[in-house]
Amino acid sequence: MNILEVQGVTKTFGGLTAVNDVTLEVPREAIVSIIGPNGAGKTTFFNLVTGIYSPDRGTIRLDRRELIGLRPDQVVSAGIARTFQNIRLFSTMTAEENIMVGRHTRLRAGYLDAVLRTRRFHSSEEEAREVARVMLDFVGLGRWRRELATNLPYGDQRKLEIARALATTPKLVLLDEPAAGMNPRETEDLKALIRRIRDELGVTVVLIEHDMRLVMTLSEHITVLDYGTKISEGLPHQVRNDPRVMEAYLGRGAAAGEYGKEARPHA
Amino acid sequence: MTAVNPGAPRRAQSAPDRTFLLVLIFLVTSALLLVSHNGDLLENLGGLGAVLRNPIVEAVIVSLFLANVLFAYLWRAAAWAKALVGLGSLLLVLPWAGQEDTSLLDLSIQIMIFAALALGLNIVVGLAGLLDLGYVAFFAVGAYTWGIFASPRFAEILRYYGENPGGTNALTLALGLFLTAITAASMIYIRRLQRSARPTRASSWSFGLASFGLVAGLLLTGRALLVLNASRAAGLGAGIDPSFFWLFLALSVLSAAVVGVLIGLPVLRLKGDYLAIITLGLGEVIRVLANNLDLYSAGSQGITPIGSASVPWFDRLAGTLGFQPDQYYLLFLYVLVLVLVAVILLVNVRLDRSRIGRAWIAIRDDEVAAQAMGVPLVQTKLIAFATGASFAGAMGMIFAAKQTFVSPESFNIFQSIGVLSMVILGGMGSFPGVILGAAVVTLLNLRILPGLGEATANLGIPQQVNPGQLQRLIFGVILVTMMLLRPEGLLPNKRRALELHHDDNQEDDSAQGTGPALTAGGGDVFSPGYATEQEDEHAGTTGRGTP
Amino acid sequence: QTTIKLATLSPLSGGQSDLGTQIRNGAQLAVNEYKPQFQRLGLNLQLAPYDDQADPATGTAQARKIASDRSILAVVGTLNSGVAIPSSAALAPSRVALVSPANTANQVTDRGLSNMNRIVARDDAQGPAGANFITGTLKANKVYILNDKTAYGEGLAREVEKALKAKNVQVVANEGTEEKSDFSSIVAKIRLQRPDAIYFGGIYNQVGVFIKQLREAGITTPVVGGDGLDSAELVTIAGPQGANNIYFTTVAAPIDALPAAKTFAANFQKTFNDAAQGFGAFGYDAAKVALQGILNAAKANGNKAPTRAQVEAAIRKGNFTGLLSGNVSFNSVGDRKAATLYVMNVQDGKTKLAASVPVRPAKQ
Amino acid sequence: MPETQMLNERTRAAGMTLLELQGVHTYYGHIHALKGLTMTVGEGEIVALIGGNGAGKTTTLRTVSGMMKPRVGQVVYQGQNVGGLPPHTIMGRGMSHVPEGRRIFPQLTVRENLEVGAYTITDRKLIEERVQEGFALFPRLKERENQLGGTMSGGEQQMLAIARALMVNPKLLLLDEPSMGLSPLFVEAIFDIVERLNRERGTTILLVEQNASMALGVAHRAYVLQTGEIRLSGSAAEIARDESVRKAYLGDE
Amino acid sequence: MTPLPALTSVGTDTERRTILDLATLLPFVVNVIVGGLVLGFVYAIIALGYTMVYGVLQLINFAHSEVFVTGAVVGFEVFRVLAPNPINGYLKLLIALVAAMIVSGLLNVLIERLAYRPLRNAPKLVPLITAIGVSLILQDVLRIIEGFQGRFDLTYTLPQGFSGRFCAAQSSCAGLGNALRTIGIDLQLKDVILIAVSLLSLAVLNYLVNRTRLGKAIRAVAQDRVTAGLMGIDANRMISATFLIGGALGGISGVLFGMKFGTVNAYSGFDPGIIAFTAAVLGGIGSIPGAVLGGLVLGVIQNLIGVTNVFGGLLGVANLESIDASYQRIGAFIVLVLILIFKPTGLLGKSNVEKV
Ligand SMILES: Nc1ncnc2c1ncn2[C@@H]1O[C@H](COP(=O)(O)OP(=O)(O)OP(=O)(O)O)[C@@H](O)[C@H]1O
Ligand SMILES: Nc1ncnc2c1ncn2[C@@H]1O[C@H](COP(=O)(O)OP(=O)(O)OP(=O)(O)O)[C@@H](O)[C@H]1O
Ligand SMILES: CC(C)C[C@H](N)C(=O)O
Ligand SMILES: [Mg+2]
Ligand SMILES: [Mg+2]
Repeated sequence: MNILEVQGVTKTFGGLTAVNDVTLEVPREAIVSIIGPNGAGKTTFFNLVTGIYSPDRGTIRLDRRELIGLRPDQVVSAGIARTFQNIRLFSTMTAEENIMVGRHTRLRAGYLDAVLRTRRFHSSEEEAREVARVMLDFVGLGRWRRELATNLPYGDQRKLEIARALATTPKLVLLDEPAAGMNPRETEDLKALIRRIRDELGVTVVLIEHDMRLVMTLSEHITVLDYGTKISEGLPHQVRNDPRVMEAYLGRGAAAGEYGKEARPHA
Repeated sequence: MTAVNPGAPRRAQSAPDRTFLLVLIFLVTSALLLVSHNGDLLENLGGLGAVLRNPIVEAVIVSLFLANVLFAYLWRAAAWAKALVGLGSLLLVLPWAGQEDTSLLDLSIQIMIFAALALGLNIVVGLAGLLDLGYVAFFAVGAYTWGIFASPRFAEILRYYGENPGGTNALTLALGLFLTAITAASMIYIRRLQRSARPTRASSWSFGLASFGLVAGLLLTGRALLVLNASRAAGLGAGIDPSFFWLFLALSVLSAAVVGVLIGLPVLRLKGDYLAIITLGLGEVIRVLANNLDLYSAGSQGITPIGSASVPWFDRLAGTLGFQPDQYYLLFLYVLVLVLVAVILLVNVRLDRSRIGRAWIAIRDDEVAAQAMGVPLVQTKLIAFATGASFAGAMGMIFAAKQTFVSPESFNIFQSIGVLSMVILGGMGSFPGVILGAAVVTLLNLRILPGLGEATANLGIPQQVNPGQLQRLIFGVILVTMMLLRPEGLLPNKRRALELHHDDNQEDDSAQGTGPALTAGGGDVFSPGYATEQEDEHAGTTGRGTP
Repeated sequence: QTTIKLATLSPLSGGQSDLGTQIRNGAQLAVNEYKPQFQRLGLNLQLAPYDDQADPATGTAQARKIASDRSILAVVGTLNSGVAIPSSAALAPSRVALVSPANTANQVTDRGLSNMNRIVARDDAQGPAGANFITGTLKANKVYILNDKTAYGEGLAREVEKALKAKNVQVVANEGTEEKSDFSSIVAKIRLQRPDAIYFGGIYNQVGVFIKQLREAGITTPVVGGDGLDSAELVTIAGPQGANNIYFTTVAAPIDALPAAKTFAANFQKTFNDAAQGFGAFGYDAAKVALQGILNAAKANGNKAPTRAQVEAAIRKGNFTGLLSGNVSFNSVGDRKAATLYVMNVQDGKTKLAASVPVRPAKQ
Repeated sequence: MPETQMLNERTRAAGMTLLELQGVHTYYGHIHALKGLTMTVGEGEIVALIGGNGAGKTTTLRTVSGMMKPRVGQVVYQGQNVGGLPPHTIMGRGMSHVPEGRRIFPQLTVRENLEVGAYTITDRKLIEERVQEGFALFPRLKERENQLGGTMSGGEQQMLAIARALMVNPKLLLLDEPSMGLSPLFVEAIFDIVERLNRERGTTILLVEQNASMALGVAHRAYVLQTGEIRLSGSAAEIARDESVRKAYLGDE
Repeated sequence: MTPLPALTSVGTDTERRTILDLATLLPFVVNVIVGGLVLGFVYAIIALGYTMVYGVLQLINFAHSEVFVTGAVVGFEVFRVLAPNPINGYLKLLIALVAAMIVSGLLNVLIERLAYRPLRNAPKLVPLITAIGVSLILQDVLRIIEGFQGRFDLTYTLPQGFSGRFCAAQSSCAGLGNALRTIGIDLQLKDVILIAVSLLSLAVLNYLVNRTRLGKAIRAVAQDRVTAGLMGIDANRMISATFLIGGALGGISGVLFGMKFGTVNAYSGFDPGIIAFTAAVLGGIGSIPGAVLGGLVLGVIQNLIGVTNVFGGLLGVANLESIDASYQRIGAFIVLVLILIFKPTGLLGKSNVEKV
């Protein structure tokens, strides 16, 4: 059964059609990828799903529930969390607090609870901190707990964003270029992390990536966008060998099939 | 190249214990305060008396005395000493001196009113990062809520409606109530529906329509109540019974919060300084309305006299303590405002260290990310706005009771700007900081600067450069120098100070001026956090632990 | 030797500090003058000036400070009715008498406080006086009223409106404006409606600008106002073209018309290096009333420093003479029993006395 | 650790040093990011700087371009200590920096971004020429000439950042992860460009890359950075062969 | 609900009819609108000073109102000193404008150096407070300087004819003047001068910001100071340049303000300052044409609200009758709210291009 069903969404900016009639189905507990050249509309697609933009046309359903018209925070409540291509952490908060914010929609303690320090407040505060601890450990950032988010190195900030997204207890998490700024070694760790997100947390993952080694070895399904339009989709090896994809996106190295090691010995 | 170890952490040595010093200073300043405000004693002191009576000396003594509380908060000292000095200063010495010199009570009340206002604005500006330049509007709402009812104004209004019933009768009341009930119910119903299903255009429209109905219903009800009670006007010469004070305290909190929401709803979608100028404008709107709606607010003439609560047992207590009957109500307001400030501080601290506090700071840091993490923007901002407003509402009521007079003049935008400067001067996001900021600015404006003028009045200084006439200039110089010397504020929020002092050897990395001023870049001050098991919620009064 | 003090409460800083300083200085002169007399009683008389910044809250705070200084026996002040109302209330419990040199709003004394007195006419006298002048001398049938939306200006304008309506004069508008510079829409309305006279309840620095713009637009309709226009500055601000056809009611006779005022003016100039204006003279008079009151009370108290309550009573009951503006005595609520209102006329930049009107408060 | 002095032939041909860091310590407040860094970049060289997350690569580039002031140590550029000078003075001397996170001017159009990149050039004709060169390198930029920088996609912004840095035809180009966010096709293109710049214009390049294998592919020499200190240095080939490097940064199991 | 007490009445029915007559009403309306436009130009030029500084530092330069009053004071002194001098009135105006531009411009640069630059890395609201502080200081300094000469309210003495009608009956362009007057446009010469000076400054400014290298550099600094540094731009110099330009505009607007309204004093800056900043926001803060449009819109709206009661009276709508000049200011704010609700970034503000 599909957890996310997107039907024919289109988004234009002025004269530019950034996403054009894209249909996408994501099976529950899958890891699927969206790839495509720069400016193909991948990030815009995420923005449509998470309610940051509203599509000109089309429908987006999460577990049968229509998402269009919901505000981003309502989309989070509905069960979708995301990370950003350009890291957007809360810079004046510590790593732990960043994650606790992610817990916002899931905590039941309200205004009065906070003022009166009710039992519910304490338990939900406890819960938030516990989730933060678990999530930091889960992504391997335990030692940064009390550090301000801005002070973390780039790669760790990416992981912190993932942890923050997971703290919302999503059904589906959208990762926008999670491996950017990581070296191959770290990318390997990330790959394992993403697998664990799915396997241990049971969260469905949709990711955008340009790192083909990651994409090809991790994804169960790949969708390729170009100029806003879906030009190909299928299993990794199908997509990899699709001439349109090769031409538009992968380039010469593609045939070799060695996506992590494009290094050519120089003359 | 130098061989210094660049890594040596600049760690503050743990502060020495100053219990003795604290108590000593407390005793000395208390004695000074008591002496300098005892007219009879001063008479007998001759030259010393004259010195102590000098307005500047007097202002300094008062400031030093109030600094006790600050020292008790700041210094490392035995808990008993802190408690003694904090409570002793505020509950014992100050009222005692106030018995001789009512102006001390007035001053203290005014300081605490501003402290509460600053705490409220701190939530809006310091925590949620929304620049509000019309904060005084909520203060006005509170002041008029009580002012109208606790003064002859109320009778005038009733009389007016008695003379102009315009077809209103009991049926109107029934109709009004019916309309109110039915529209309120349908609004709740639609909200429910919207929660489960996605809102359609029709549902939004009907919600809007229903809200109009609700307003109409409330107006009808209100009008009918006024008309039907018009005959009681005669008995209400001095306003409603003072025992309604407590009810109205709640009402003024509520009405300020409601006004906060009403003002906030349309404008909180705006960013940064768009919000600043709109709030400034709406603050003016409230003032101008107060100036124009003569029937309700007496317009520019102002409402007077406004009553205060009457609490017989308190009056008896004050009487046995030697207070004059005309001081009872000030003493009462003093104690009340002290309690209220404590409560407000507590609410502040608790909200700050909660889910909502975190959401505010998240919004301040990055709206888009906050929303994408599930923080509802408008709702969260509204809560900040309404919370800040409600504090102002309560204080407005106290202000009205203290002044016994309210007029629109007291609510101009200079007041808003003043409160903002208290927040920033004290240290945005830091609760003890903004209280200190309020105290400093209020002392400056009510004591020190006028004192300068009074003390130098007869020295033959040319009028143009007489300090008494240069209050703006002096205040301006103080503002600028304080900010240049301590941009993080007098008692900065801890982490904020840390951040600022990093910059010694680092180019500014914070100014990516893409977005609105408040949210883009460097981020302002914050005090997020989580509820730690032992929080120093009583920081302002008896705080333990040095920061 | 006991020190006793007379306080002044007026704006010494901010936009209205010029007027407030005049009051302070006037009172200073009176104190200087009476010092020897008090000396003889073994009392050391001093002036204690307080600054209210023309702001009600500051004024109240200062009033409470005044109340706490037991050596202060009476207060001269304030300038603004909006400040006088709460300040006098704050001083009332301590029985500190105020003698106001400027506050004309009805509410100032209508509250019946025992400590609040004024030596100027009430707005419900000043208003009708202005109205009478408009109908009587100017023969206007259609009047445009403006006010500055302050307690003073709006209150006065309302009195004028009432009086005019009672005479069946058509009042086109009673319009408030806080604007200080731009009057173009009001001028346009006036041009459209062609009133015979304009009344402006406000203070010279605003009204002057209005008049200037009015005249520049080619409208020569007479402009009438109250004591707020009583400043030498009015003529300068209105400019040569504007300083025409202006009338205002005021409580002080023109200084050069009174022999006593001449020495006062000279004294003032000498002491403060500044020309005396109306409010300087008012401040002087008010201080004299207060000081004479204190003297009377002291005498009744066996030549010892009197209590505040005694001073309060003495001021309310006394007859005070030797003032620039004539003799003063107060009615039961502190209004001056017989005041004279002067109607001044500005023509070609010169201010001349046009008429004088005796007025009395409704209560005697 | 011993300073490896082995340079490959092309570097030796280039001769003198263009940039030299001597015992540089840089701090973010209390965070000690560079701990006595010493390294050189010879004229005409491509030097790669590799290292894990938070190793201090970005900080090194920032220290060179003046965005950060070294608390201790010297940054010698063209024989002069530029450590502590503000960026605009340093950049005026023929240096360009493609910063981490791209830092496009969001409210300027693509073309304006490029023109601002050429701020130190006053010759309008020359500016126009360079703009056209940029467009030739990245045709997508030409397509979007009038789009606001802030609305470009991540990869498009990266192209813009590179093109912007090339506007002044720098002597020394600091590249901070130029391939980040680019599609595989463009990653190759970028490395091509790096090589060509070096070959055809003699541009000296200090390259920070996560994609270490590719970086080592184009570089002559490389430094390996770990927690603010140089761990290894040597010719690119040497480094690429080093067992620990392969394990740690190239993802070899 | 209770009607607000109606204060206005337009009198007898016959009178009402005469006024309702198109020939009377049309010139009135035209005049009110044109008056609003003239007013709007003053606001516009002040607003530009705010918008420039806001654009680079995201700072509401509260001291701008005093910078502009300083310009007005300089203008006053120039006109006063030159009053007996028989030179051409336009030359006097030019001298006044240039002097005011220089003084205000340098003052603004000085303020930036002393009160804002040291706070570059502080939270955004800190310089806001120093700005308020500087504003207070300048108010008193101006008052002291003028006070020593016994002045507080400074009344402009304009050259001959400036206050007269534009194209008065006896002048060579009387035909034009009469034609304008028939449709209700009754301008004073100084109004026309004001419009001309405003348009000219606008054109120059627009060229400077959009067409020159300096302008581009300023905009780059505005968006990202650090990266601008990487492009070789000295951010501090650009910020100084911005304050210089903003201050010079303040100087111009000060002289125009003094000319138009006739009187200034040390405290005159605050109100127009607030309205002008509102205009800048209304037009879309940071946008130069926006500031101008905002100023004009506010000017016209203020004037129209100022005459609402007349129409209320004519139409017999009691509630409108009580909307008089005291609502002018807040009317502008309410319009601002309404516009911003539909266009959250102001009339000409670029919609926020934040891409995530
Ligand atoms: N707000 C906007 N206004 C105008 N154009 C936009 C906007 N947002 C995106 N675009 C354009 O839409 C296209 C798709 O952008 P998008 O960010 O979705 O690309 P992407 O597939 O994520 O690319 P990359 O891999 O480079 O991140 C791009 O050409 C971009 O310039
Ligand atoms: N703005 C900052 N404030 C505080 N600390 C910082 C800042 N930027 C970097 N750091 C710290 O400095 C150290 C070096 O960071 P730097 O960004 O130079 O690493 P990097 O090698 O570029 O890493 P990455 O591969 O993640 O980009 C890290 O420990 C990081 O936490
Ligand atoms: C300054 C004066 C015009 C004061 C005025 N008469 C008042 O009562 O406020
Ligand atoms: Mg993208
Ligand atoms: Mg880096």
